[in-house]
Amino acid sequence: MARITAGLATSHIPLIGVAIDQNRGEEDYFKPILAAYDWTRRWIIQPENKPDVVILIYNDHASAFDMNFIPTFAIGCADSFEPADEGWGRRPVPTVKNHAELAWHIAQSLILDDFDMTIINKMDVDHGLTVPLSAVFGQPKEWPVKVIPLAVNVVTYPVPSGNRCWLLGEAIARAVASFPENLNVQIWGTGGMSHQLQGARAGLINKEWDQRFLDDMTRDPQRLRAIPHIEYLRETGSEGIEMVMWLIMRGALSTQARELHRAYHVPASNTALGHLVLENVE
Amino acid sequence: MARITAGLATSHIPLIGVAIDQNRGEEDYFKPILAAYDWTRRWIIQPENKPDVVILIYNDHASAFDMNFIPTFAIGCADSFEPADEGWGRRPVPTVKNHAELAWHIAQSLILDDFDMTIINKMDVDHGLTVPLSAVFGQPKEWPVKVIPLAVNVVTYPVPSGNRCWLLGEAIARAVASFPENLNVQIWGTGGMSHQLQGARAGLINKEWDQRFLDDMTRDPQRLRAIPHIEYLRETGSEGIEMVMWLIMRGALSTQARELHRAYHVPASNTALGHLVLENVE
Amino acid sequence: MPDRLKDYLAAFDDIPGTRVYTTERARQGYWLNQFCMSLMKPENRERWRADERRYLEDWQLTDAQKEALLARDYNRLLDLGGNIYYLAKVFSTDGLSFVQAVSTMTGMSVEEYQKMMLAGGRSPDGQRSVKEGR
Amino acid sequence: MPDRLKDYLAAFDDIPGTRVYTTERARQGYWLNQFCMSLMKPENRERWRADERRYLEDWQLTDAQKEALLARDYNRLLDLGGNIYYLAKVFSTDGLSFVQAVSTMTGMSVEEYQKMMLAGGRSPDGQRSVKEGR
Ligand SMILES: [Fe+3]
Ligand SMILES: [Fe+3]
Repeated sequence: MARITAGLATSHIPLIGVAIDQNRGEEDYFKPILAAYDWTRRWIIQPENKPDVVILIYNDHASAFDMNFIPTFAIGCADSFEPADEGWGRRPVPTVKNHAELAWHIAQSLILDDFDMTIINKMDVDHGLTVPLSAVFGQPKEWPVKVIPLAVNVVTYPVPSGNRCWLLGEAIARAVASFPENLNVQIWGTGGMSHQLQGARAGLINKEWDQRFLDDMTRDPQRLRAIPHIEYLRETGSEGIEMVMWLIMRGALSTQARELHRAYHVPASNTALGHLVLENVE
Repeated sequence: MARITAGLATSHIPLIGVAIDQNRGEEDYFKPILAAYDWTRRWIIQPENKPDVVILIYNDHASAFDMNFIPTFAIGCADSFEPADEGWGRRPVPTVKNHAELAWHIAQSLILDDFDMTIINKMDVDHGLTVPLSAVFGQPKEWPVKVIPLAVNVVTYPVPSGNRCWLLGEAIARAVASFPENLNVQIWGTGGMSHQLQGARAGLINKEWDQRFLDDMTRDPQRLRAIPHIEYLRETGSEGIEMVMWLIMRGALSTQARELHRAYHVPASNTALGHLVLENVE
Repeated sequence: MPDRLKDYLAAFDDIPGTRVYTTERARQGYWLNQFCMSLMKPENRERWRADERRYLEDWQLTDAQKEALLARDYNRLLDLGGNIYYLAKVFSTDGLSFVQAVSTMTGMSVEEYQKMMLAGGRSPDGQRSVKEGR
Repeated sequence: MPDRLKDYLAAFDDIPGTRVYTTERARQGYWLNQFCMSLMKPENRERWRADERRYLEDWQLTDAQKEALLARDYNRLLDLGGNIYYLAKVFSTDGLSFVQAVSTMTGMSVEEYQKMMLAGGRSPDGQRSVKEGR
């Protein structure tokens, strides 16, 4: 039986990719950024922790999808996905290999559970998906895990509610639990934390709000699922809304999930870098 | 305020389009097929009945969407849509004009209501959408109504459950009721009834089952929303599943909706033609 | 809960003479169906008509899929992951109607099939379930 | 119920210095954002770099959108329906980072903006609500 053993949350700031791709990790600016992942890098390669598959919740930043086609929840079921060209060439990272069998299984289960999924069989994946992989796995020749991309619209409003995201996470957990193959599965929620990339208010960082969100991922997750969009927008900047994707991850874990690791650092580019690793205590 | 005044259900058999496009309505084969719509054609042009907008629930038959991209529920928000080339050139019918303001309003409302819609800003529309328009409006130079296309995946399994479709209809009704402009809105559910287009069992027609379905659209609609996919498949042929789209229409009407017109004819091509007009009694 | 999807899918195999287009078939027939989609463009239809075998070389199809396409063996194409709405691009390009193409899958002649439809279609009796024989 | 969507959207206008990318903006900026998407292809970036004005002729943009693009006036582009992730294709093509491009919208120099970020970013105090002044 496949089991979700852990949840991971992380910002997916493009600059982290730049630091890694250009081997600039030793620069003063980048040191604390990459240090946020030191614990996780060591932890995840332990045989008892290493996932076979990561269900990677992210958003497309106008790369695979344009204004002609805006799916609320899209699940990638192709065998593999290439890194997108976001305007400066493709990131020099490996092709992302899917566990297509599990991806299709999850897609089917979610639709039977009344989630109105869009199934995608061809797309490129952008920094939202590849930066978290780089932060955790560095620069391998091949990604050491299979990755199921699950893209959420957090760009065009209305985006899905935090509660809908949480419920999707619960349904993903049911889907994984019903997959017969023995697999260690992790679910990653990416994006956030505080950031605003536009207008006169750009650069907003709300450390206090972010910290409470990190706390409540284990202390009071039920509070988080009820946060309305307007609160993310007011408190964490217009792009802080990405944190609803963390709730998909959190909804897929048990009530008693336990914090194994936490990091928080300002700034990484325009953003507050937040990172959490949660053990799925069953 | 916009109001849903009526619901219409009809098969969307390509051959009906052929009969109309090629002016073959006087042939013996086609006479009873087009006669099914005689009452409706007269009824719908009465000023008190004529809709400003039709929300047209249909499925794409591998025209706008291919295997790379399978949305469960997609709503067309572009200003207009061209008839698709399904392999024999575009149908000679007018461009479909949207009521984009209402379409975007419905899309937003549905997402706030936890439907995981895909918004589409560019697509061609195939016989699933254009044949019902031709059956009801004939061959005008311009369609006399605005049309909001709402495409449902009924091709790749699992398709959405009948109950999910019904709930979507309820949410559409709420969305329309909250639109400030004074509009007469109809909702059309298309596809069905009995047909199987493949394999040794092709040509299956279950008149009894179809008739009971038509009856229960007003007599016992709650029964219909619980019909599992396997029942459609066993009883009405593999393509009879399209009838879940009728349930979106039915879910958008009040409990007391009243039958104004019914037609049922076998055969039209491989299919049992079913047609209903329901008044939305509020 | 664990077996709901399995049960959902298993029931499909109990329907006589029917292939439900499951995601398993969708995976198997991915390139076959994408090939069919290409025939929606007039220029591709031209190329296909001019030299079918050559046109097929551009597509990652199995030999079985290629042979079945050339033979217009629609039952076989369904077995190989084809979906009828995609395959419709092939028979539409051939100028065949749905009735003409569909009849070829039934073991009946077009005339026999049309006669059956005019007489009310195929009865569902005995066609609902292999296991239950109803 | 009738006013839920209206209330949902109205609250967005109360956030200082922020344009939430609503469907209204998405409609207004449709061609602007689709233009931006075209710069994901290297050959289009070449054409754009070679002659920006000429490249813009291919797109159904308003004059205001064209001028704002040529001037790299990102605040104005946001007002005209642009979305930052789409506009990013423009500043990425220019070789600008997110920090460099974003700082141009704040009325600060890149250096001032970077200094603010290094000091912990912009405080949310007074930046949450125009109406409530908090
Ligand atoms: Fe992001
Ligand atoms: Fe159909």
